[in-house]
Amino acid sequence: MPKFDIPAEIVEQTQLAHGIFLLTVEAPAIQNSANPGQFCMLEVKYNNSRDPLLRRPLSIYKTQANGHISFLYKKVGKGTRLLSKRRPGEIVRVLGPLGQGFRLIHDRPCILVGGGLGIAPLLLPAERIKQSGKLVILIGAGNASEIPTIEDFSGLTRYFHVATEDGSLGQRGMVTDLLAQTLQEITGMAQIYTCGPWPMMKAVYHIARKKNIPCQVSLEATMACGIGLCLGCAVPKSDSREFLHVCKEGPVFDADQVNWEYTQ
Amino acid sequence: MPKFDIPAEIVEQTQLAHGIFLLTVEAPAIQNSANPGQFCMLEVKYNNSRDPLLRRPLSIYKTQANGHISFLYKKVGKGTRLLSKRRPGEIVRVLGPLGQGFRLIHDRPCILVGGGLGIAPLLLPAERIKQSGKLVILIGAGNASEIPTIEDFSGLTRYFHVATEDGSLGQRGMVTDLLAQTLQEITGMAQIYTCGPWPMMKAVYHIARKKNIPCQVSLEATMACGIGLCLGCAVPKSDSREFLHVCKEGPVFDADQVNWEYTQ
Amino acid sequence: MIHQNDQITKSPDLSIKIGSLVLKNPVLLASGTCGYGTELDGLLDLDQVGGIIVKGISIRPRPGTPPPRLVETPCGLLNSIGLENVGIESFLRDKLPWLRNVKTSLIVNILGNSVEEYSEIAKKLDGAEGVKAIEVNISCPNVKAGGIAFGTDPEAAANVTRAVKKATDLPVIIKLTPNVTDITKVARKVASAGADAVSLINTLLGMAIDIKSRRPALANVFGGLSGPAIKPIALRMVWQVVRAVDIPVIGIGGISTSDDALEFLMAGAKAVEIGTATLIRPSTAEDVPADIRDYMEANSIQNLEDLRLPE
Amino acid sequence: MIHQNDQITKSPDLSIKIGSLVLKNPVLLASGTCGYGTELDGLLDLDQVGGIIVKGISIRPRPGTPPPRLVETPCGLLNSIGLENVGIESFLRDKLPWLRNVKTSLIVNILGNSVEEYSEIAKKLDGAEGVKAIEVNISCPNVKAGGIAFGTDPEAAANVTRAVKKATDLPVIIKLTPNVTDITKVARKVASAGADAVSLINTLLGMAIDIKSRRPALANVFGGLSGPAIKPIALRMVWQVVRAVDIPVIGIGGISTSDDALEFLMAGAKAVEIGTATLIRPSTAEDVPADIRDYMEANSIQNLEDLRLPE
Ligand SMILES: Cc1cc2nc3c(=O)[nH]c(=O)nc-3n(C[C@H](O)[C@H](O)[C@H](O)COP(=O)(O)OP(=O)(O)OC[C@H]3O[C@@H](n4cnc5c(N)ncnc54)[C@H](O)[C@@H]3O)c2cc1C
Ligand SMILES: Cc1cc2nc3c(=O)[nH]c(=O)nc-3n(C[C@H](O)[C@H](O)[C@H](O)COP(=O)(O)OP(=O)(O)OC[C@H]3O[C@@H](n4cnc5c(N)ncnc54)[C@H](O)[C@@H]3O)c2cc1C
Ligand SMILES: Cc1cc2nc3c(=O)[nH]c(=O)nc-3n(C[C@H](O)[C@H](O)[C@H](O)COP(=O)(O)O)c2cc1C
Ligand SMILES: Cc1cc2nc3c(=O)[nH]c(=O)nc-3n(C[C@H](O)[C@H](O)[C@H](O)COP(=O)(O)O)c2cc1C
Ligand code: FES
Ligand code: FES
Repeated sequence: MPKFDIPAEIVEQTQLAHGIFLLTVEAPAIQNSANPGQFCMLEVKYNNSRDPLLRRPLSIYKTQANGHISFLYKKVGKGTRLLSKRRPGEIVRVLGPLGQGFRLIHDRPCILVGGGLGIAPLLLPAERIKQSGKLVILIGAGNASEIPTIEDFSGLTRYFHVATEDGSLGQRGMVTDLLAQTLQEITGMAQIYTCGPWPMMKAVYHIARKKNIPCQVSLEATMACGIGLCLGCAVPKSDSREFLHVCKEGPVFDADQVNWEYTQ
Repeated sequence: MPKFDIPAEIVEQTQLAHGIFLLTVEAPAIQNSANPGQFCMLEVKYNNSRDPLLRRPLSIYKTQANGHISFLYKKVGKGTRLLSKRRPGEIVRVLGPLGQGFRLIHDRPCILVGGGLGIAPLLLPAERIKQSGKLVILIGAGNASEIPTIEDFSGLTRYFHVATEDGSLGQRGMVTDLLAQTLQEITGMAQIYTCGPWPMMKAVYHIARKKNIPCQVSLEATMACGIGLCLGCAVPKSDSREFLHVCKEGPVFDADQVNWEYTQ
Repeated sequence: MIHQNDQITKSPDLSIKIGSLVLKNPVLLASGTCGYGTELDGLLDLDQVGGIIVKGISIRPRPGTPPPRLVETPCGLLNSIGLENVGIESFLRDKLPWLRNVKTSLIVNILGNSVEEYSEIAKKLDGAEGVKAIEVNISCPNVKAGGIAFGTDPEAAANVTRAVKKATDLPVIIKLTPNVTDITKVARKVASAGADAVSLINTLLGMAIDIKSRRPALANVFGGLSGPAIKPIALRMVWQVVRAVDIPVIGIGGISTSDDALEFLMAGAKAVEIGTATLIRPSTAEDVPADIRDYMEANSIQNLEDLRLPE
Repeated sequence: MIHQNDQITKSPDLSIKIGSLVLKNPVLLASGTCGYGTELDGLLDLDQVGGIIVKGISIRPRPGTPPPRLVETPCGLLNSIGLENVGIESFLRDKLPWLRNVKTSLIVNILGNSVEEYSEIAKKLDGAEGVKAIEVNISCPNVKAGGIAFGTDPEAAANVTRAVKKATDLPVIIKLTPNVTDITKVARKVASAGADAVSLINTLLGMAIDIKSRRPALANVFGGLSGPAIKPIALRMVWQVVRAVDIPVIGIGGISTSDDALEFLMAGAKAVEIGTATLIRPSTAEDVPADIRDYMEANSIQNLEDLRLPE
């Protein structure tokens, strides 16, 4: 699979909600070969400074035929703070598309389960699945302001549900409540795709396993290279003392492969 | 002498010529207590990056009664490049006013000799001397574009002369030629103030010494703190194995104090 | 007065004891980066600082090394000041009186090229009013041993420790060099030789080349590396030494924020020193203890010891 | 053909020889930061690189340490990968064939927990087509000596060197650890034990604490520090070792640009390795030799040796 390391011009940088940004860059080569669930490594250092040293991984949120790709990200630390200061016209180096995305299954209902900004890698698969079959989208968050882009999702399917912990949007509660409800209504085979905080994905996986529904998860890990050079992005496997490498074999894995009990 | 470490708002950042910038910030406390020949330490790192680590020393070029101070600087490396990217409205941390400036002598003709951007610390003394006595200003540079602000100086005195090595402005030649010519015309006592590249200042000092004219020089040295904490900004003394400290005892020294023969 | 609520949150206690030395908070100014205190006047309220450790003092004044003495490196600073200082006589006469008026603990950093020199300076400081402790820089060359630094030889380090302890009743902090294979060996030796505490790390030996002038960037070729770049190495060594000795450990190396300081306190350091950061932002040593206090309040931590990570 | 001008500027010669190993240019990919080469396909033209040193190989596959394995530090990277690798058998079977097709010199980095393990891997590589040299990572724990790294004990380092030299006719590069008091001691020992070259530095031992989770940031507590932060230390050690041994020295540590590489070449290194920089910008090892060539042309320097500073 081709990868590109491109000095990409910023075409849009919008703060959507407190600390949540949408960044759009012009990177036709990456846009052209991106698959749903893939990510990029973005240079966040400013000019010729060497701190922060590493690039930051961000999922490809949206692509447009004109060569634009967008990232939906949250300002959590030094790197994303610096990134959020960059303005249209400026250049950021973007390496991508990276990793193994979602393996889309078309012969059964697909359920996308996103938690908070875990929705970022789910828009592209949602758009693809929409064209081919039955799509359920379930989104959860602490409150409505954490998911400022749900309108990108809500139009894709009739089966769209939101849960917030404070009830500020949709049902009050967890996205896993929505999943349990949904699964009660689905009789035949289904397929789950999920991304969000580790405890949420773990809970989704447990629900899925009980019902014997295959589940693909998009994982996060600290990364240095994003392309399999450093072996830094390890996550324990379920069936051995070995490790999965999020940037190369992932970020999307069959949830069965992952040792969900591991905490540092 | 009071010093202040101020988050100062940028009010102007203008590129005057290729690689030469005028930066104006709002720093009333510093403006209020600045003496001619003093300098500031400016934070050049961007946001919460720690590279570049150190602040950069820049002479106070201009002050305005409204609390503005201006720096005239050249983009030579990493730090000044980053500084040149900063825009009005942004904040830079400025520590100043620092060091011992020129000791202005009012009872004799004063000759200011500036080489290239070495003119930066000379505008304030020129303005002060102008009010009290006879002022000669001699400026040298490789070519005209290296000294884009000479109009700030040219109106201060009738005795204003420029030399450029390529003849693009004023007399073709060195500023030391101008100095030699000027000294032939001056009969009584005089006082020289100079700033520029080391070889130029050394030549100025040698001319001055031959004529027994006191000479104050503004020196540069790599600095970490700018306030006498680290002892890093050493320059060898003429009369002992000891060192002058540019940030504390200088940057302005009587040229006699300096060991002009020292090169690393 | 009646306490209506037993759960009244007490303000965190930031004071610490290192032997007989009591510090109002655990944040000290590191030697060589705070001059003799006066230079910071107006930019840092010394009264808010846990202590000040003045520039290393030798028996006679030292002019230091020729310039260039400084090079900036990625997130670091290389220096070869050559231990320039006014000497013990001038220190006692010209610098100490001003420092006596500051309401913080004064610690004097000392250096020598022989055990005798260390001992002699310590004796002169013993009676000096206002001096609360001695920090011994053992990164200096041992002239009698061919110039190898005292601090890289556990035996030599122990000898210096014993000599200084004998020469003074003041608390003695031995400042360790990181340029060794196993810093716990030196730490153990100086601890059993009677050190009241150890502080670490001093700078790491480094160099830079100026590719334009095609010369080493420092006139002295080698210099000491400090600043954020060295923090991971410093923290590792502090972690190791805390687990190797029973005396208090003072952490030093690349600390610029309370987050950095908290890492060292969590590793088990009793106190920390701020070096290069003061050069860049003079108020750092005032901001860090204030921010540590905020952190402790926010996390309901009452005592500094409770910051230390469980084993 | 008649030369009209004797002064025709020849293109600078970037090729170098390290024992019998000839490299087209002095810029190598450092072990552990370039995978097994394939991962860089399309992002770096391996044919333009002086050589590739693949991830350290052990006798059996190693799963490595649990996550977190990485922490970013100021201008640095801490890693504890735990020497995860596919093992020598899988390397020869699955990775080597692809690497044979690359037009650059392949160097295999090896590691072991005993002298015998090193020797065994070296034997297996001796006949392997396409392998041009062996780089020996001696920063590994010597299990028989209680886990102290081979590289911190000059005698143990020499033993490994002798064993590997005996096991293979390939040029042997010993990769030194910086976590020692005097790196020249180890360098001298391995040189007299027959090493064809030394490369340095491996990572510096460091750590970080996550103050939010109140735990060491690496699951393994300690990790190796690399990146621009360590360059001044690496350069100092290279400078020292160049002046201590007669065999070629390969410089490693924080090199991200041709300016960085030139510092090492000016210090006397014959070649350099690019580590962490490749993780951040995969094309670095292609850009650096091109920029070195430009520098040499601009400064009329014909041979790499002429870059070395005069003593
Ligand atoms: C494959 C992948 C896709 C991602 N997609 C998105 C996305 O679309 N939108 C979004 O907001 N975030 C996404 N993340 C998380 C994002 O990478 C981190 O929030 C970001 O790196 C934080 O950097 P920082 O400098 O602001 O934070 P700091 O905490 O200052 O970062 C310090 C170091 O930790 C790493 N780090 C911190 N948080 C994470 C994390 N959650 N995952 C991995 N590394 C982390 C950083 O990369 C950096 O190396 C993704 C992560 C991965 C691995
Ligand atoms: C008292 C004083 C006043 C000065 N006033 C002015 C001024 O008004 N206008 C102006 O253009 N320049 C002035 N300079 C020089 C200016 O400080 C340097 O050009 C600037 O620091 C270069 O930083 P850099 O990061 O762009 O260059 P780099 O070469 O990347 O800097 C690397 C390091 O070297 C130091 N350094 C580089 N050049 C010099 C130099 N000439 N003097 C001291 N340190 C240097 C930097 O501060 C930094 O620590 C002054 C210097 C001093 C000491
Ligand atoms: C310019 C400078 C001068 C120093 N002088 C001394 C000194 O005289 N004695 C000493 O023990 N340490 C000296 N040090 C070392 C510091 O006290 C401190 O141990 C080291 O810089 C690491 O801390 P930092 O990273 O916070 O700077 C000096 C450091 C610097 C940067
Ligand atoms: C993620 C990572 C993995 C590494 N793995 C190895 C290894 O397997 N064998 C080895 O000899 N060195 C290994 N190293 C050390 C590098 O080869 C190099 O010596 C070190 O990182 C310093 O160079 P740098 O600053 O350019 O990265 C590794 C370094 C990193 C960052
Ligand atoms: S981040 Fe380097 S291998 Fe995955
Ligand atoms: S720059 Fe620190 S003493 Fe002058």
